[in-house]
Amino acid sequence: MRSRRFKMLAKMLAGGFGVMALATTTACAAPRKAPPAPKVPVLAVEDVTTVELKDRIPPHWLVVNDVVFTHLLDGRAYIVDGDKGEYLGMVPGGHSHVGVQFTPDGSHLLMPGTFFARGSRGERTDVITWFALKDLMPGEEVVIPPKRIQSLPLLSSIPLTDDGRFVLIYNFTPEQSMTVVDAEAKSVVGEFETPGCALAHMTGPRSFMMQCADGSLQSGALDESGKITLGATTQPLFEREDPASDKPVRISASRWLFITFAGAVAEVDNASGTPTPGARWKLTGPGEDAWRPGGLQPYTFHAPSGLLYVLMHQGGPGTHKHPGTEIWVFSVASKQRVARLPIETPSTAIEISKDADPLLYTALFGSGTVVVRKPADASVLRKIEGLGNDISVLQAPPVVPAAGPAK
Amino acid sequence: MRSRRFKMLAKMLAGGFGVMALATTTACAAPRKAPPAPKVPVLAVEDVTTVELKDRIPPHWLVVNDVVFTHLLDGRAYIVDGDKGEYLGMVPGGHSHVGVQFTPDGSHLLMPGTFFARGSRGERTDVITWFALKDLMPGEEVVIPPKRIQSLPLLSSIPLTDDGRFVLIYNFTPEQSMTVVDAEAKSVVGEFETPGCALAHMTGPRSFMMQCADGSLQSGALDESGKITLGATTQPLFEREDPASDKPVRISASRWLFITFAGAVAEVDNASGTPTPGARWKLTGPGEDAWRPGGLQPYTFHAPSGLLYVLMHQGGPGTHKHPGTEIWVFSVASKQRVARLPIETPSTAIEISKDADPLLYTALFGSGTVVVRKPADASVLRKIEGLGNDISVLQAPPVVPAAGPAK
Amino acid sequence: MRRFDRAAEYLARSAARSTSRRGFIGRLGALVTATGAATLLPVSRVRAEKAAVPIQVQEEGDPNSCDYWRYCAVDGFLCSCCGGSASSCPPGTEPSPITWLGTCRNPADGRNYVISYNDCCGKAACGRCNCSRDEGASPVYQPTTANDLDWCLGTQVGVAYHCSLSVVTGPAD
Amino acid sequence: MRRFDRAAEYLARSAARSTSRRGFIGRLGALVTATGAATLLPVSRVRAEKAAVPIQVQEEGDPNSCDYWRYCAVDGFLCSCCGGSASSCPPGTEPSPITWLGTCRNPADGRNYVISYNDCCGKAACGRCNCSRDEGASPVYQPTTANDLDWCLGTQVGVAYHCSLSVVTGPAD
Repeated sequence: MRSRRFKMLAKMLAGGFGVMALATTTACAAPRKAPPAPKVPVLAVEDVTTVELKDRIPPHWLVVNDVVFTHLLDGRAYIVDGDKGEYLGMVPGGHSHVGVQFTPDGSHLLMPGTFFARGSRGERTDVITWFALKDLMPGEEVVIPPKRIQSLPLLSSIPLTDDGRFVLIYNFTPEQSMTVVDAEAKSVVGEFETPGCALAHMTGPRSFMMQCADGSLQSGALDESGKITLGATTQPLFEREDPASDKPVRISASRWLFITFAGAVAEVDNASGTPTPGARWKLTGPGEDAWRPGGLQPYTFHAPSGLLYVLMHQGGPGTHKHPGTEIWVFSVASKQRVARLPIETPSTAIEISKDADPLLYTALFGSGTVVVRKPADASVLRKIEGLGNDISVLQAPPVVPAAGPAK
Repeated sequence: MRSRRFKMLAKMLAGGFGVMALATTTACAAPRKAPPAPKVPVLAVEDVTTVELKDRIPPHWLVVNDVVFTHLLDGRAYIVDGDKGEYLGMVPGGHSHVGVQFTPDGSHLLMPGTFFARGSRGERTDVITWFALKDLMPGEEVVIPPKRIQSLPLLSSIPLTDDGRFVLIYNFTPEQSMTVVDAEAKSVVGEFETPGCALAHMTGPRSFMMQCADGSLQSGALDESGKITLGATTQPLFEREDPASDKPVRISASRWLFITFAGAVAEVDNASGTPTPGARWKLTGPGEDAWRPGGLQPYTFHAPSGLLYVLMHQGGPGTHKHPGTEIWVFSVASKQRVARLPIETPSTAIEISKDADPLLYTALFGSGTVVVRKPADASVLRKIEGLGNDISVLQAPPVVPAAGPAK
Repeated sequence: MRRFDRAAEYLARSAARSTSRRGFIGRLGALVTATGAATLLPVSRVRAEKAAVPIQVQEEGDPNSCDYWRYCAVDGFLCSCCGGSASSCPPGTEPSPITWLGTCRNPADGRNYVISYNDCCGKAACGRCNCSRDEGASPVYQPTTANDLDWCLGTQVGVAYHCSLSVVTGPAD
Repeated sequence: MRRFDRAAEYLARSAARSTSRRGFIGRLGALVTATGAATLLPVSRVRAEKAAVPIQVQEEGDPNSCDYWRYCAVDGFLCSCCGGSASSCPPGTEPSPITWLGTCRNPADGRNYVISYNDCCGKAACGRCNCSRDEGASPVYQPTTANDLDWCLGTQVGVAYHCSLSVVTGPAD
């Protein structure tokens, strides 16, 4: 770096800049108070350094996605430390930013992005970029078909297979298809038509479920090369009057909870490769019909405890994006509510860390603030403020087995 | 357009989209009140249209530049109607947006822009894009060397010659140079070194003055092909302790007022091709030393009346960007203040329309609001709100001789 | 891209008032029905049109207000505030040829109309008159009534979303 | 790119208080002098450095506050709030190899120091801890002390401005 510094100075002197530098050295003899007798040592001359993060992401760090609606081409993800309440850094997104995908070892973030040659116009390029957590620098990049869905952020539009081998990108043009990227070879496997069905909810290393317009679920599978074959389809599971949201919750490798706008829950298992509907229950009990889930990320599941956390508000149909004023906690096994926790700030996103001693996070779109809470009672542990414009979804990282040189 | 519509529908039906469209037609038989007996005719089916503006920009329209500091790659200019207080449209800028240049006939806006292949990273491309006022669509584009200065907006970094023939782009890398673009041929003439000196203040169809680091002024001239030759240089006109701002005011074809941070005024004429200092005077009188000009666009000149309008505030050295709390009005001919007008909102930008019956405009950086005022007393005529994030400079268009099909 | 700004509303109001449902419940009479009008998507036939086309004479209300009846299922920046109108795109933008549909009740005649929420495209977001009313809006896997989608598909100018129209395509009944 | 946000301060305070000059006048003792330290521009020699380097033990004040003494001529987002520190760039950004200089008075020892305001570059603006103190800042035609300039020149990562450092390069006297 030192050599570069002198190179730059040489360049400056070669250009017109030297004139100014000289002018500068003699100007500005402004009157100044004589310093008092020094009581402390003179400050040392400092070098400029650049911070590096850890090799692997700890479970209490959080990725906070900012879609920046008024300047949609500058979406980004912030990384914060939930324990310390500190801002750690930023990963640039692109137009209509969704979120990141964590590699299974927690060492890299995959960032799908859309860019235009001239800001918001000109040739469109969609890419997936790998950012090492350690330096947050853009690394390898794969250019994908410029078709990925542009919508409010949906994490199931950009899933990574559990083993980190393939990335699935849901396209909507309005033809529906899925682009598969080989994350190992850093190349596009292909684009596969998925007529009538959207998104990919992973149900195993090589299998997933899609949601279809008629309220049914469609299974899909990748072969070892990443090629997608569509499989069985269920009967329509939901009425159009009360559709399941497009943000279901994964509760085990192959099982997801689909939750309707009104709060009806349907469990579906794709372990066999045929989506198999299981238990159906409701978030609301007698006399609670006025309550509904809502927000951009209305629910999150904590696997170690088996608890589902839901942002609930009072509202009728059409309020599925309204912020929650309470967090309702359910045991998925018993289908019973175990807690009803009013929160002081309405929230549109909820997430919980994936470790055994978790932190609960909430955020309100437009607030720029993530609230870190105690899961037991949703009490506020700390707040992390100044997180951009429009927080959409929060992403707690996978719990990574201790390995490699953690710092 | 009709043919395209059906093409798109055909495409939708060919893809999976048709399935959904069909599903849609039968769903949602929600209960609905029977409509009351109609008292008024049924609303007509509407076509979608696109608004067009005028062929030439009227003197009371205003370009409002928004540099969007927190999302610097999405700078833009808004066009508003000062008479009606209406928002008319938006012209996209790019990274580190400065402003526009009006063609002399008022029919087009030239927009210098900087773009990156991947949002805020990747290959940098600088261009000048022509936008017809009528449709505000990006038209012809000239790619220029990716060197234009990235700074707080300075209109003298992107001047157009008075006849509209050449655009001058000031580069800072930190080598200093000027790119010349032939606006007729839509091509780059060349890049010309300007060591030690910055910006170009036009003083005739083919001449300009630059400001140099030692406080002197440097003349420059373009030949008929646009090639720049540097000419005479003045002695240093300003001390480093109180430099002239980089936002001087043009008061005639060849004369500019250079105004220091403390409010000293120096008139310089470049009619002869040699910058010739003229009168020197001060904005402040006895007992007014606490007052200084300030802001991002601290002064504006109204040629028909010969009046200079200055945003003034109370502050010491280092406050040259502070918002003005009063507008002081000076007769440039007599060098006398003719009015001192307190304003209810501190302002960082001031501009006046160039016609004989002008509107005075002010804006405060960060407010998103342009205030339209009566020049005589700065009283508020109307406000135009919701103008983005960070209004930097306001630009009143040239008065265009009535010609062509005005609408 | 649809703007989601009930949040801002909540920020502006006190949390204590957050249980008020007046504004939302009151609109349920106009519960959106997506009809066969998918074939009626209104695309500009008259690009030579210059001035913003105003609302029709027998209408009531302020098209610069989020409460205007046609906006019952809109979610985005109102083109009326962006140099256009409820049916006219601002200068320099292109209307999306396909879009999503809602049904709103016109208070002036008591009739329900199918409203087409075409996006105006090709420029970064207008940023003015953000209006979010999601009545009848569906998840993105049911696209014809989904307002979370950027509908700037099939335009010449690309998918950058600028603002949203609310165009009368005919009576719903 | 330097952030200009006295305006925001004015917006937040009442206009009536706008004549207060306490904050600005109080800093005049540290009037910036641009010295021959142009040859001392501190560029990272140790990119292997990992944690943010904190302020030195004999200093006082909060580097996350705009009032911190080193910031007397800064104008931008403070890297201290952006994942870095007063002398460390946030992860994923690159310090500018050239920059502008100011001189600030350290209240802990009463000495003046030359401060180098390197930019951290290559990412869109951090947006946190916007701090504008223009003491001694010059117009852009005097670049060595100009803080209106984007100083992300000569970096590998391009001119996108993320945040500003305030690095001690030595005593000014």
